[in-house]
Order: sequence, then C-alpha cells, then structure tokens
Amino acid sequence: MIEKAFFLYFAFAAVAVSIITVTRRNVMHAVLCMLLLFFHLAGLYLLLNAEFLAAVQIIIYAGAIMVLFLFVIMLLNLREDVKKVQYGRLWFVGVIVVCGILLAMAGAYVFMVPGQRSDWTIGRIVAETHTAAIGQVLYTRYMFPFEVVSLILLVAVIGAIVLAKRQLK
Amino acid sequence: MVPLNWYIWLSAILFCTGMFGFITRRNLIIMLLSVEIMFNGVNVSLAAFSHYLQDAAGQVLVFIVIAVAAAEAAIGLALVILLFRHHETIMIDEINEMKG
Amino acid sequence: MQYYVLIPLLPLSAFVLNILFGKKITNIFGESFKIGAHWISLLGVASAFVLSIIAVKDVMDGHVVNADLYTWITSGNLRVSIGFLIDQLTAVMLVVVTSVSLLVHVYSIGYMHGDKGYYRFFSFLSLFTFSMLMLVMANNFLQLYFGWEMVGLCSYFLIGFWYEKKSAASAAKKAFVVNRFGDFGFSLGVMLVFLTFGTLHYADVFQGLPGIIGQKITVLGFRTDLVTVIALLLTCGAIGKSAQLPLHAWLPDAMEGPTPVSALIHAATMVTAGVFMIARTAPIFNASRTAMVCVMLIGGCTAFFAATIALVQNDIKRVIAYSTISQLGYMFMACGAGAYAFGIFHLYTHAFFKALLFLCAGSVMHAMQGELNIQKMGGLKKYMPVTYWTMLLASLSISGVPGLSGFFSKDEILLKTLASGLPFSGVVWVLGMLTAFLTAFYSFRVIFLTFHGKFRGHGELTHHLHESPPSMAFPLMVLAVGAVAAGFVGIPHSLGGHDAFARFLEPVVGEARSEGSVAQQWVVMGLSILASTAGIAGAAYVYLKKTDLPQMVAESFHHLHSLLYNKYYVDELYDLVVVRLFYRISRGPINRIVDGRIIEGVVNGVPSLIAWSAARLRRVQTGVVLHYSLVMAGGLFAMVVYVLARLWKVI
Amino acid sequence: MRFDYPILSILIFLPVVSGILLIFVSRRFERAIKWFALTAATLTFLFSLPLFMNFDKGTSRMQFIERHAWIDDWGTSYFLGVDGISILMVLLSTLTGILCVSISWYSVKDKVKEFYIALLLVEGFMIGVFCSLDLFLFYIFWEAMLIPMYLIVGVWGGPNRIYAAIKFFIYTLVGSVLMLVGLIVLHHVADTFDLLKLMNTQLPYNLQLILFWAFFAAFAVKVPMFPVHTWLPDAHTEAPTAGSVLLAAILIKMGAYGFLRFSLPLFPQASVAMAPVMLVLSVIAIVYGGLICLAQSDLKRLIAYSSVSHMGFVTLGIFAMNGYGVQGGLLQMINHGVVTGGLFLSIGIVYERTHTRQIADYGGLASVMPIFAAFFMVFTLASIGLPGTNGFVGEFLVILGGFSRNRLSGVLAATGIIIGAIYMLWLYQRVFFTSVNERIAGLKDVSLREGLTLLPLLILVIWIGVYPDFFLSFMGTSVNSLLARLHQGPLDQSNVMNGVISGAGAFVK
Repeated sequence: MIEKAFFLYFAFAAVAVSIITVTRRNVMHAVLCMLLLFFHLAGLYLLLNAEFLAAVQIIIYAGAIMVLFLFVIMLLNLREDVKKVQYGRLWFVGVIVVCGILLAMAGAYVFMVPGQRSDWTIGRIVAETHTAAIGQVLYTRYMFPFEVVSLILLVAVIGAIVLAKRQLK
Repeated sequence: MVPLNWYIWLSAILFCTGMFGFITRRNLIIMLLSVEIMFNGVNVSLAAFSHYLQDAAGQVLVFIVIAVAAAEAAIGLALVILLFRHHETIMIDEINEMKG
Repeated sequence: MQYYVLIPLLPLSAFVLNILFGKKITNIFGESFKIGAHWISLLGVASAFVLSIIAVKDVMDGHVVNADLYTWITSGNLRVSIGFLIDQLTAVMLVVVTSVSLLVHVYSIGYMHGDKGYYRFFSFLSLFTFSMLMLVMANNFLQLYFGWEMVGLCSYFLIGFWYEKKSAASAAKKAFVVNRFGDFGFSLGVMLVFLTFGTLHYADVFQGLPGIIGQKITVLGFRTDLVTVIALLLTCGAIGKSAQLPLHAWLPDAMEGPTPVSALIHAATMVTAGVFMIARTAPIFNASRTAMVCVMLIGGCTAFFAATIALVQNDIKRVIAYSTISQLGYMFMACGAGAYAFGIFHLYTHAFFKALLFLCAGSVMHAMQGELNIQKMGGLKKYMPVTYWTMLLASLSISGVPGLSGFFSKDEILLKTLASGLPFSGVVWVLGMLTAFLTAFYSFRVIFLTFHGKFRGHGELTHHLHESPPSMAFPLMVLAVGAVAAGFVGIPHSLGGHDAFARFLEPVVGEARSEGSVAQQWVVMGLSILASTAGIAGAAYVYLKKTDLPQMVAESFHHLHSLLYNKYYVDELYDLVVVRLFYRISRGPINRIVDGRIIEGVVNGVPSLIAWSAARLRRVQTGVVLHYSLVMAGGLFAMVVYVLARLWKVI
Repeated sequence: MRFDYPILSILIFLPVVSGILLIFVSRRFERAIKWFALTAATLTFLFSLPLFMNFDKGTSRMQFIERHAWIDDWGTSYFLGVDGISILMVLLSTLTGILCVSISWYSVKDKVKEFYIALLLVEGFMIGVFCSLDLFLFYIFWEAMLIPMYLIVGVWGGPNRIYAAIKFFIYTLVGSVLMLVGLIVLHHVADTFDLLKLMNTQLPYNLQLILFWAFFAAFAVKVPMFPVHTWLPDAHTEAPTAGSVLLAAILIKMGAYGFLRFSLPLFPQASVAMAPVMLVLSVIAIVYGGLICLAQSDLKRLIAYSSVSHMGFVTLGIFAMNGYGVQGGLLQMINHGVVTGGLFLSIGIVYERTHTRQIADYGGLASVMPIFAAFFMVFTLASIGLPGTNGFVGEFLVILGGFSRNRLSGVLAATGIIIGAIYMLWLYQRVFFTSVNERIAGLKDVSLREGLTLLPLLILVIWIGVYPDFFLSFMGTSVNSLLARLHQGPLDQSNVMNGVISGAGAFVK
C-alpha cells in the first residue's frame, strides 16, 4: 500500500513536472523543472529495486546532461527568442497526433501479454549485489552494444568539440 | 505491489508529453529537453519490465539509453550553438535553409 | 570474248576516259586546235556503229545471240545476269541508236563549240549511248531496268546540262521524277514477273507464259487476271519513259537541254524505249486483250492530245517535242493493236526525221542566237538553204507525204489499228486520222513561219544569220537521206513491196493481228494522203496567204486557244494536286504535327512532366524541422495503428 | 577457319589500346596524335583484310572463334566469332574508322587528343558489338560504345549539341535498359549467356514475346524505327562530321544487326508472329521518313531523315523473312553505311569551308567545286537507288522480299523510291545547280586528302552496284540457316493479335 502511495506521488509529480517543462517560455525554468523530473524518476527506479539505475539517473542526467544544458543556455543570449511565439503554427495538429498516439498505445495495452520470467530474482540480485548483476549481463551478453555505445560517446565528444569550436584552422 | 500497468501508463504519458513538446515547440532547446523526456518515458517502462520479468537486460538497456542520450545532448547542443551563431535565433521554423 | 560485248563497252570506256581526263585533253590541246574531247567519244560511238552493222548482218544470217556475261545478283532463286540478246528487234534498235548517236556526236562538235562543259557533254553523250545499248541488248528484265534508269539518269544530266539556269535544273529534276512514277509501276511489274515465273530472262519468261494464262491475282481486293496486271504494270513504265498520257509533262520541259540532246534522247532513242519494251515483251501483251486495248487507247489519245497542243505553241522546240509525244502515241497505237513490227517500223523512221527536225531547229537556234520563238523568225530560207531543205524533207516525211519514210510507217499503223478488231479500235483510228491531219498542219506551220515570209526578228540579228558549219550541216544531210529513204525497207504489199521490215521482225514480235482487207488498205491509204495534203495546204493557206487569219481565229476561239496554249493546264494541275500536296503534307501534318508535336511532344513531354512534378514535390521539403517531426509522429501513429489492426485480426 | 593468332581480339583491342595509349601523349604533339590515330585505324583495317580473305563462304557456322573463360559463375565467357551476317559490318567498321580519322584532320581544332581517343574507342567497341557471341559481352560493348559517342556529339558538336547528346543518350539508354531486363530474364531461364547455347534452347512462346519486345526496345531505338526516330535528326545534325559518319555508317546498323543476330534466332516464333507489326512500322518509316525530308531546310537533317527511310528498307527486308528480304536488308545495311557515310563526309567537307548547313545558303556549288559535285552526285544517285549503284541492288532485293511476303508492303515500299528521288534531287538542285550563291563563291575544290577519303566509298558504291554477288555470296549461307531456323517452328500467323494481347498481358503481370 505504501508502495502504491509512493508510486502515485512519483508518477503524478513526474507527469506534472514534464508538462510544466514542455510548456515553459523561459528555457531556464524548463531545465530546472527537468531536474525535478529526473529526481522523481530516480525515486521510481528505487521503487523498482534498481538502485544502481537511480544513482546513474541522478549522476549522469541531473549531474552531467542538465549541467550541459545550463551551460549552453547561459552561453546563448536568448532574450529575443523568449519574447516570440513559442508554439509552431501547426500545434493543434501536433496535439491531435499526440492524442492519437496515446490512444493507440492505450489500445495496445489491451493486448499486452507479459513475457516469460527470467532468472534474475530479487533474491539473486540481492545476493550478488545489484551493480554486479548489471555488470555481469552488460559485460557478457551486451558486450558488443556496450562497445558501440562507447564509440558513440567518443564520436559525440569529438563531434561536439568540432561543431562548437569557433574556427578551425 | 504496484501493478505493471501503472508503470506502463506512466511511461506512455511521459512519452507523449515529450512528443507533444517536440512537435509543437519552436524553441530548439526545449525540443531537445522534450526528447530527453521521451527517453525517460521509455526508460521507465524498460526498468519496470526488468523488474517484473526478473530480467537484468532491461536495466542494461536503460543504461545504454542513458549513454546515447548523453551523446545526443552533446551533439544537439553543439548544433544549437552553431545555429545560434549563424542565425541569432534558435526558433527552429525561422531557419529553413534546407527548403527544397 | 565476242565482238558484241564491245558494242556497249566502247561508249562506256569513252565515257570513263572523257569524264576523268576530258578536261585535261581540252586544256592541253586548247580550243583552237580541234583535237578536243569529242574524238574519244566519236571513236567509241563510231566503232560501236560499225560493230552494230556487223551484228545486223549476223542476225540477218540467222545468228541470234543470247548469252550471259556474268552473274549480277544472286539471292535464293533469284539469279540475274548481265547478258546480251541480239535478235532482229535488237538489231534494228542497235542501228537506230548507234547511227543517230554518231550523227548527233558529229553535230555537237559544231553546236557545242566553245561551251565550258564541252568534255562533260561528250562524256554524257557516250554514257547515254552505253546505257541505251545496254537497254536494247538486255536479255532479262532487270538489265532492261538498269538501262532504263541509266538512260533516265543521262537524260537528267543532259537536260540539266546548263545547270546554272534554274529552269534547266528544274526540268531535269522533273523529267527524272516523273519517270520515277512510271518506273514505280515498272519495277513492281518486274517483281511480279519474277514471282510469277521465277526468272527474269526473257526467253524463260515467254516459255512459261502459256502456263499462267488465266491465273488470277488479288489486287487491292479485286481478283484480276495476272497477265493483265503484269502487262499494265509494265505499261506504266513505258508511259513514263515514252511521255504518254498522263506522264507526258516532262518531255516538253526537257527541251531546256542542248538541242543535240533533244534530238538524240528526247526524240530518236530514249523516249522510244517504252515502245521497244512493249515490243520486247510482246508475248505478255498478246496474252492480255485488256492491256492491249489500254495501250492502244493511251496511244491514240496521246497522239491527238499532243497534236492539238502543238498547233498553237510558238517555241520551235516545244512544237517538235509535242510532235514527238504525238508520234510516240502512234507507236503505242500500233503496239496496242498488236502490230508491234509497225510500231518499231515507225520508231525506226521517226528516229531519222525527228532527229533531223530537232537538229534543224538547233541549226536555226544557232543562227538566231538562241531565239526559239517562231513568231520572231521568218524568211530564213535564203540565209540557211541546207537547213531549210533538210527540214522541209523531214516535215514532208512526218506529214506522211507518199514516198517518204513517214508515209509507209504511219499508213501501216493506221491500217493495222483499223484492222485489229479490238474494242475501240475504230475510235482510235479516227483519232489517228485526225492526228495525221494536225501533224501535217503544225509541221508546216513551223516551216512557213520560220523559213518563209519576212524576217520578223530583231534587225541586228540579220547580220548573224548564216548557214551552220559543215560539222552541223553534214549530219543534217545524212539524216535527210534517212528521212526520205528509211521507209523503203518496209514498202507494203499493196504498193508492190514485200513488207520486208515486218517480215524481218516477225520471229521476235510475231505477225500483226490482221493484214486488213484490200479495200481497207486502199481506203486508209487514200484518207491518210488526203489528211496530209489537206494539212499542208491548210497551213500554206493560213500562214502564207492569209497571215492575219491565225490571230483572228485565236481571238474568236479565245478559250479554246488559251486551253491549248496552256497545254490543257496539265502542268498547273499536277503542280496543284501532286507537287503542292506533297509539300503541304510534308511541311504541315508530318513535319510540324506528327514529328514536331506528337512524337517530340511525347519525347520532350516525359522529362518535362518529371521536372514539373519534381517542382511540385520539392515544396514538401519545407526545411522546417517542425513539419518533419510532425510527419514522423504521424508515421509513428500510422505504424502503431497498423500493428494494432493486425493484432485485432489475430485475436 | 581458325588463325593461330586471335584476330578478332586484335581488331577490337587495337583501337581501344591505341586510344588508351593516346591518353599518355602530351596534347602539344597534335600532328603526332593525328598520325598515331590514323596509323591505328589503318592497322585495324589491314588486320581485318585477312578476315575477309580467309572467310569460308560455304558454312553458316561461326568462324574465327575465340573463347576464353571469364565469369564462370554467371555462365558468361569471352566469346567472339563472325559469320556471314557480321563479317561485312566488321569490315565496314574498320574502313569507316580510317575515314573518320581522315575527315577530322583539320575540322576538329580543340581537344584534339581527346577527340581521337573517343574515336578510337568507339571504333573498337563497335567492332566488339559485331563480334560478340556472348550476350553479356555484347551488352558491355553495346553500352560502352555509347559513352565515347555521347562525348563526341556533346563536346565537338554544333551549337545545340548538349540537347542532342542527352537526347541520344537517354533514348538509347532507355532501350538498352529494357534489353538488359530481357537479358537477365533470358539468363534466368537458360542459365547461360552463350548465344550458341541459347539458340538451342526452346523458349515458351509467351516468354519469347516478352523478350522479343524487350530486345525490340533497344534495337528499334538504334535503327531507328518509326515512332522512336527523333533522336536521329538531332544527333546527326549536331554531331561533328566524324560523329555523323559513325552514327550513320555503323551505329544505327547495330539495331538492325541486333534483330538479325538475337531477336530472330532466339525468339523465332515470336518474331514470326510479330513480323506484320514490324512490316507496318517499316513501311511507315520508309514513306514517312521520305516525306518529311521534303520539309527540311538543313542539309544534315535531311540526310538524317533519309536514313530513317532507308533503315525502314532494312527492317522491311529483315522482317519479310525470306531470302531476298534478309539478304537485301543486310546488303542495304552496308549500302546505307557507304552512301550515307559518304553523304555526311561530303557535307562535312563543304561545312568545313562554309560553316553553314542551311540549304538556302548554297546554290551553284557545281560550278565552284565540280569534283566535289561529281562525288556528291554519285552518292545521291546511290541514295535514290539507281541501277548500277549499290542502292539499287539492296532496295530491289528488299522490295522483292517485301513484295513476295506481302504485296501491299512491297508496293508501299516502292513508293519510297519515288519520294527518295524527289527529295534527293531537289536537294541536289538547290545545293549544286542554279547560279552561284555569293556565300559560296570562290571555295576550293576537294583536296587530295578529302578526295582520298571519299574515293573508297565511291568505289564501293560502283563495285556493289555492278558486282554485288561478291558481297551477297558472303551472306547467303548464314542467311539461309537463319531462315531455316526461323521457319522450323509452327507458323501461326493468324493469331497475331492474340499474340500482341497476350504479350501485353504478360508485361503487365
């Protein structure tokens, strides 16, 4: 029961915060709301017994990505843009499409059949510790995607520097 | 015990919120934020499935998604800076150099 | 190798030598020293003439030659060779061609003197002689066709000899093209002959002929007699070459060429090729009554038609040209009536007096500085006696005055036509009689207007009037002898002769359909003498006594006169119906619409359609990210719905 | 007949390799480049002579065969050979090569090196087309030849050359692509590209129909047959002289050759069934091409349209499907190459002096350039099919073939002779006769080089006209075996329309 209460709190807060995020005129406000969203999601991960993910969520999303956003926003002078109309001319079409997708997803849940359970029971995770459990899977079965991700990050690092650098000699 | 459905509904709503922002907002940074929201919506469902199906793979995927999101944010923001330098704006529909 | 191979070969080598080296020869020896290009041609033609005489002698001794030289075309069953057939018919033609050609060569030495195309003229004359000899010596249809077209080509070259003159160039083209219309039928006829008989050699064709009489063929949906179709197709070619109705229009225009050419090609030899061909293929025509009647009718109508036009023309050469058409009509009449031998007889006598008429006209032109209008001549008798007397003889001969060669041949034609018993033979005979009268009239109209009375031309010209040089006068005299005496080889029985000419040709062309009764013979002879004397007397009365009468008649019968003067407006009709129509169709519907609009429209339309739709399609690429994202979301929606729909079906 | 050296490969690759070698020569040595190209072309011609001498006329089998493994997995090999159908075309190609080099001696002034490279490449590839007995190899040569030809028209052509070149390229490419599809289908069914093996494969009738039309697309465009002819006037008009000559003499023959070499033997029943359609198209081409000539004011354009008419005779002969027709068609291919090649060479000679192709700018040329006028006259006469010239023999046989196949087609084709005489003589009159147009007064007559360029063609005109048996004897046996193959299958001529419909239906499927 208490779990449900926590879930409901986190869930409604996350939804509210995300709606606030996408509707802010001021980008700075949006980013700060986004931070809140991340914390609430981290809470949800805790509810799901994924404490390592919760930590990663806070460290990487809140700590790294949002900071990157903040830096960029401060780097730019957005005063003019803030005064402009914030929504595209076809915003109502967007709303319709989004509602449609939501409905479609709702329809999809009708047919949802959970798959077979695997062998990573809570007990086993607790026994091996959560981090070790993820590590075991990540570095064995998902070795190749892991390597690919590392490459993507490398590309992103270099790409970001190349793009944002003022002049290339 | 929280039912799996609740997580999935949450995931769907978050995803759609992000998509709404992505489609309707003109501000490029907000659009990037919206994309992050969509990522997170997906992450929620991945984590939930992982928990309910007792499979660590779901969490590994979340992990990978976070890494990709980071890369995306880095490149996206670099592009924002570049665009702003050229056009003095990040209102995306004012920039239509790719018009055919 | 037999000597007869040399007969065409010598003129050919003369042509080759002349065309390649003629200019150099002329340049080396110069104009003053008269060893010009003509000696080569003259030598070639003269030796051909001598060899022809030998050939005639051989034929008379009964040596008919039919030999192949080499195989020309082989394809499947088709085997065509270049070969020679020298029989009685060919022998006659050989003599006519080589002798007239030789005399015209001699004449041209004086006539063409000083022309810058001197060597060219002689080389073409030689080429013509070669081609004509190939035509008459052919032993198969295709070689005949070869000669047929080659003489047409030479005619083209020689009509257009003074090509700087636009009229000459046009006349040359007209002659060739009109002939092509005839050749169209002729070539189809040759093909039909091959497909019917499987061979093109005369001998084999005639041998196979009895087997196909009565066979039918479908032409444009009609079932008709096969032999008739073949004969009529061959007639097409003959009509074109011999300038019969309705393809006669080219011959008067052909007078743009130098006069010796008119004499040789457009009077004596080439135009008679049609008659020769009909005589050569006589067995085919004999097998088809319809074709014979057609030929006879065409001949009769043409003879009369051309004679009426000749009455009012003022151009001396054109009068003679129409007279040629008219006389060719007689020959057609004879062939149509089945009296091939007499057609050829008339061809043979006509060659002499018509060549003579033309050469005399050339002589007159020479003196008149190129003036052709007989209204501006007159009284030339005293200036050029040789020309006058020879031309008078020729005119008497053509008018059919008894004792001269024209009389014998024409009289026989009229008789045989009447006696043939074919349908319409009576009508044709009447036309022939009328034509005889008209012929005498217009021939003497020319004589009287040109040589009698007072000189009506430009005063200065009188100083230039003189008799032609010996090289021109000599051929005139030789031909005059021919015009008088050539007919003696064919004096009919009724006048105590033996009809030797027809007997000679009998092995080739057969006998005439009917000799005609004795009464018919005398009636026809009397009437034709009457017609010719009436014509001459009429002309004398009108043009010597009452010189203002022609003017009056022309005015009172204004419409008729202008109709005749404008040659029944045939040229204008052809211009309107054929020439204009061709160009109209070509320029308008075909060039502009079908090719320009429809085909090019499709060809250029496809790319421009693509370009057009691309221009429309590119607008989709707005460059606005929001639109793209919207489309992406829409796509996602569609995909989800699709998956759901599939799931729905499964469950 | 086999040689101990690969003569066909030498013929193909001598020009090609020479062209490639020229790339490494500095463009400063213009004279050397020209002489090199002339030598290469002459050598090729000389090498083709032994082919001529040693050809065995008594057999219809392929001769001088060369076969080497190439791409075994695809069932394709490097397979060359000639028979009576192709040998004369090979010879004509080698001869034309020399003439093209010679005629461009002074008229091509810029990018000389590149021009001769392109010329030599075209020559080699063309010979390759005529020698290939492997469909894949054939297709490669067929397409490869297009590229240098495109460049010749597009780079050295007249003012509107880009349009003409692109039109030419796209037209032929569209046709070729359909043929490629046909090739792939054929390979899929028979599992080989080897022509001789394919000839022994009996294909189902409906498939034959589809393939026939696919190949037809490529060949008809090249010929060019009636509705797809409009690239020809543009390409001919804009191409430089050598380009026009190559187009007229060789390139458009490849279409007709393709019909004979591939369509007829590989799809015999379909060819027989479709022959009436082809006959109709041919007759239309003859009459239509002739009539449209009357409306032309441009010398080269007129000759180009006359090519449409003359090639109509060729296809008429081929699809008459009897000995006279096919032999006549083949001979007419040679004739048209010689005559139209000669006409284009002549026009090139005079264009070099006047730089105008408008007929109205000429007049009285016979007084100014008499020797040239004589040359042109002979080609004109050959073009209108005067007996004694080569044009007559070909046209006569074709019309005879058409006439014996279907009387009406023969009659209509014969009208082409009348029309031909009208437009050619009218052209000759306007250009050479009447008084001298001041624009052309004082032009020099043909030089020795130009005379020597025209002379071989002149000799051929007379030679074929007077003694065509020499050339006909090359083809006889091959043509007979082709026809025997064609008529062995069940003839079902009544069902033509059904054939068309089912063929179209099969396309849709």
